[in-house]
Amino acid sequence: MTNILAVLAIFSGLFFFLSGSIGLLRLPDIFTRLHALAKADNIGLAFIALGVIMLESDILNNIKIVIIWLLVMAASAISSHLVARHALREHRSDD
Amino acid sequence: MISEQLLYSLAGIGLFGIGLRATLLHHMLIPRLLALNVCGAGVFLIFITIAYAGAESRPDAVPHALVLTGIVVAVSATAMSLALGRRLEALNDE
Amino acid sequence: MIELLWSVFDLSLVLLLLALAWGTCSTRDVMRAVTLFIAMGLLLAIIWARLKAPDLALAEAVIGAGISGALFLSAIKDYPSTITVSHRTPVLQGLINAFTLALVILMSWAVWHGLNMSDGIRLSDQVVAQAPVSGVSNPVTAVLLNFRAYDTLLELAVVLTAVLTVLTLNDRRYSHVVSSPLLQGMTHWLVPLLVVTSGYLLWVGAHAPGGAFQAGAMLAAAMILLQLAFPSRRQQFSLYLVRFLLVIGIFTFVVVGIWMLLLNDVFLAFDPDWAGTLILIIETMATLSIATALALAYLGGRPMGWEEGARNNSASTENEGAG
Amino acid sequence: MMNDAIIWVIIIPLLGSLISISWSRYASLTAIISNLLALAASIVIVNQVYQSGPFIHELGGWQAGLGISLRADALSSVLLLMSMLVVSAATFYASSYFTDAVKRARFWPLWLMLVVALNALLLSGDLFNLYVTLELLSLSAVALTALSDSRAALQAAIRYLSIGLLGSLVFLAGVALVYMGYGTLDLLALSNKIDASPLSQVAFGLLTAGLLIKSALFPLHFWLPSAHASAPAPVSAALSALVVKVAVYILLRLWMDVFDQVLTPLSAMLLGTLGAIAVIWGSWQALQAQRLKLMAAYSTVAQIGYLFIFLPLIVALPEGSLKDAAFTALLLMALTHGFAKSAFFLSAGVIQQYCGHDRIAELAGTARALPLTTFVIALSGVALIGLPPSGSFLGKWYLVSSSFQAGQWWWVVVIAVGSILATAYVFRILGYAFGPRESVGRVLNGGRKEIPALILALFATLILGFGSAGLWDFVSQHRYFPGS
Repeated sequence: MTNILAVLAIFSGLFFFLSGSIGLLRLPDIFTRLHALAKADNIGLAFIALGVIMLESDILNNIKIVIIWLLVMAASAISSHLVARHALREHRSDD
Repeated sequence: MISEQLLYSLAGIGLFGIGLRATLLHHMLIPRLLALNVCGAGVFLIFITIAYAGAESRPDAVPHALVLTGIVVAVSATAMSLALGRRLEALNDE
Repeated sequence: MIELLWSVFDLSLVLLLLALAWGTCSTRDVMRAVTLFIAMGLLLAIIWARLKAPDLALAEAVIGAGISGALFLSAIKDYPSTITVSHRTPVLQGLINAFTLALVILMSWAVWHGLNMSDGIRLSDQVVAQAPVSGVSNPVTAVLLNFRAYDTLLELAVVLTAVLTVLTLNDRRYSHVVSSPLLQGMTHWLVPLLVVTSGYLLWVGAHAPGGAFQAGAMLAAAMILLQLAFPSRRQQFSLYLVRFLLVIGIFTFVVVGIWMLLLNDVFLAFDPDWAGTLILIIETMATLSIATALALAYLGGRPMGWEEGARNNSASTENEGAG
Repeated sequence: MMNDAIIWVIIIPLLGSLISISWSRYASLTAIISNLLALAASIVIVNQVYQSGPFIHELGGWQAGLGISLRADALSSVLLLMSMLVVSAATFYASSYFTDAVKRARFWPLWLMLVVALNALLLSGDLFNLYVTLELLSLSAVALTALSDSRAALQAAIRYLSIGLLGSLVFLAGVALVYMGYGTLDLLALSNKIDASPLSQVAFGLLTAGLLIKSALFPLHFWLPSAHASAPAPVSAALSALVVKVAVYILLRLWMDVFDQVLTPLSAMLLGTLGAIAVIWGSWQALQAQRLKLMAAYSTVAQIGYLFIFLPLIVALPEGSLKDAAFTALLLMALTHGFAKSAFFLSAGVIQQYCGHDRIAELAGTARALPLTTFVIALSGVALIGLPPSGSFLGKWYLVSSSFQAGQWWWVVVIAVGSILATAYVFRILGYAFGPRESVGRVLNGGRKEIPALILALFATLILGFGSAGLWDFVSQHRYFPGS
């Protein structure tokens, strides 16, 4: 039962990653791409982390997985912010 | 088991070939350096494939150590080449 | 079924790897080439993990993709952004293509034969057999810092030579300043975390994946992050300290080696009882040196005042000459 | 303590380099002292090989194979001694060559790293360790070339580095294939295991190709002239005399001692032919060169070519005294060129600093202003041409006689043409140098710069010429790798 749920979670995570990647490739400009990438990937990673936690019984490892997820979220938020701000400034200086 | 080894070592050779070709074709510094790094990654992949002994057995640690050395040497050489290029650009601008 | 899935996984990793490599080498946009190169580095890290080389996966992610990527990214600002593909004549291009293809086929043929020909006697058995007396239980660390420690010593010399060259050639780069309160906020709590992680990697390298190079690169990342987020703070580093940190790794290595030479008549021959401690001391110092070296390499040149000592010296000798 | 000279010769320059980074004030002194100590260690090593035969130092106390071993035999110890003599002379020279203190502070640590790399490479007995030392050698050599800090020097340095990296990677690919097939990196263990198989042939080809790039054999020589000509003079001396030569040394080691089961007469013939083209082409370019240092660099291309002509002869000759003689003659040629070319470059540096340029056509009057330096150039010219009593006279003599013994007379034509061209390019310089000039400038008496070059030139002409008998015995007795 847990296994099935875990696999389901991981697959939905993969789905979010896939849509994030498609967004990265298909969307027209840098802001929408960032949007797709950061949001979809964070949720995707959350689902995958959830699935892996269900499969893993060691509590310490589970805590590590959660920490990794939080770190990646923070890093992707900040780097998206920096990329977007840089792009915005270049955008303005172009005008 | 052999088939995995074969697959990855062929991939290593392919990477080596792609990098080698681009190194010989490019004459600008950064593309050539990227190509050299790709070429090196191919050699590393060959090493690691040799070390891999199947899903159940323990891999050979020696090639792992060699590749670790190789990665560090590669990054040093990259840093140095980029610095040389930067100096040349600065002299060109003067 | 499972085997089939593994094959599909392997095949897609390999194809993606080759595609990224091809993209890196053939695109005309420098920025794109560097991005693809970094992506290739991350994919390689996954492949190393797949091939049961976790030490390398760590090293590739931090050094191969991370530090190399950062070096390239900061360098491309100094360059034109389009690649003029080749100034070679079509004939020469054809020759290069044919030559590379022939070489690839030849090597594949050799490997096809070679995979079956080994007599199975590898160093791996010896490594496992001798690991208990090497002082560490992670076989990769045992090879790097005991069995083939001399290679690692020379490798540190390579790193030092490269950084010295960077320092002699240019002044440091000042252009890349990213001041953002968000980044500064994150840096505040990320840097301590990176330092702790680096220490953990160093310590854990004795019995699990990790070690001086990964730890050093991690520490370098922390230094780089600090310099990016707080551009004004870097002047407070004492340059004497930086010099000292740069050489301390090799120096400790050599001193321990000579000590063992005097003790056991063989260079770098550690006593099994002491080996673990000695390796940890060497690795700690090497971590500091590697971190300093990589961070200086990222800056792209010498910090302000790096050669003051030599300059003062020259002034004084000139005065002596005049007097 | 004496038995450990093989370690000290590597460690002392390394420590010297660290000290000269930390205290640049004492860098010159440190460099001179550590060079002299390392020179002493290399003499001890040669003596040890002479007294008790080739020997081995297993680093870390691990059996070679698991660990790395350092090995010394006649070939490596003699080259080591030559390299330390050249380096020491160049060190004395460099201590007065760089007038700018900042440049001097940049030079010493890298210079000592180059010494570390040279010595470590000559003594290494492990295939992967050879890769690491090759990289250390390339990086330090490139860094020293770039010290000239001119556009030409930096362009040359960048080309030198990327070619060098490519060569190392090709070499490393060969190492990977060797390990795949034979599971060892130790040269001696490998020589016992190796057999002719597709894998060993391709691996051998890759290793050779990597080293050919580094040793600048025609047509892979294109990076050499610009790099050697634009580096500071003491660096050019080390690059031409040593850095190129140690790559040839590894090649020779692999061909003769490790892969002797794998190599075919055809491949040796191919390299010999390339060597012959290099002799003619390099000498011709040297004759055309407008600048003194560029001429010397092209002359290096030619002289490296001679070394490769020996390969098909050594392969063709039967085991025994004839083969040993050809081998020793090869070593003698390499040694003579090492001393002569370094003397030449050091003198060229003196001329360049004196005249402010090194354009051959404008050298008139230098013979009167710099008599000693001109004499050194003439002496090293004698060695480059191969006139008696230089070591290369004997070397070429044996080259000619082994060509006839091996039934490959065509090399003799090449040697004759090469020598005539060498005569032409040497006398061309001397002709200009002795030319009259209205106002002869101040006569420079730079003993610290001129004497080291003189000593090197004397080694090339007199000592190697008259003292080569000892070399013959030494090499034939202790030529082989310890343990084989």
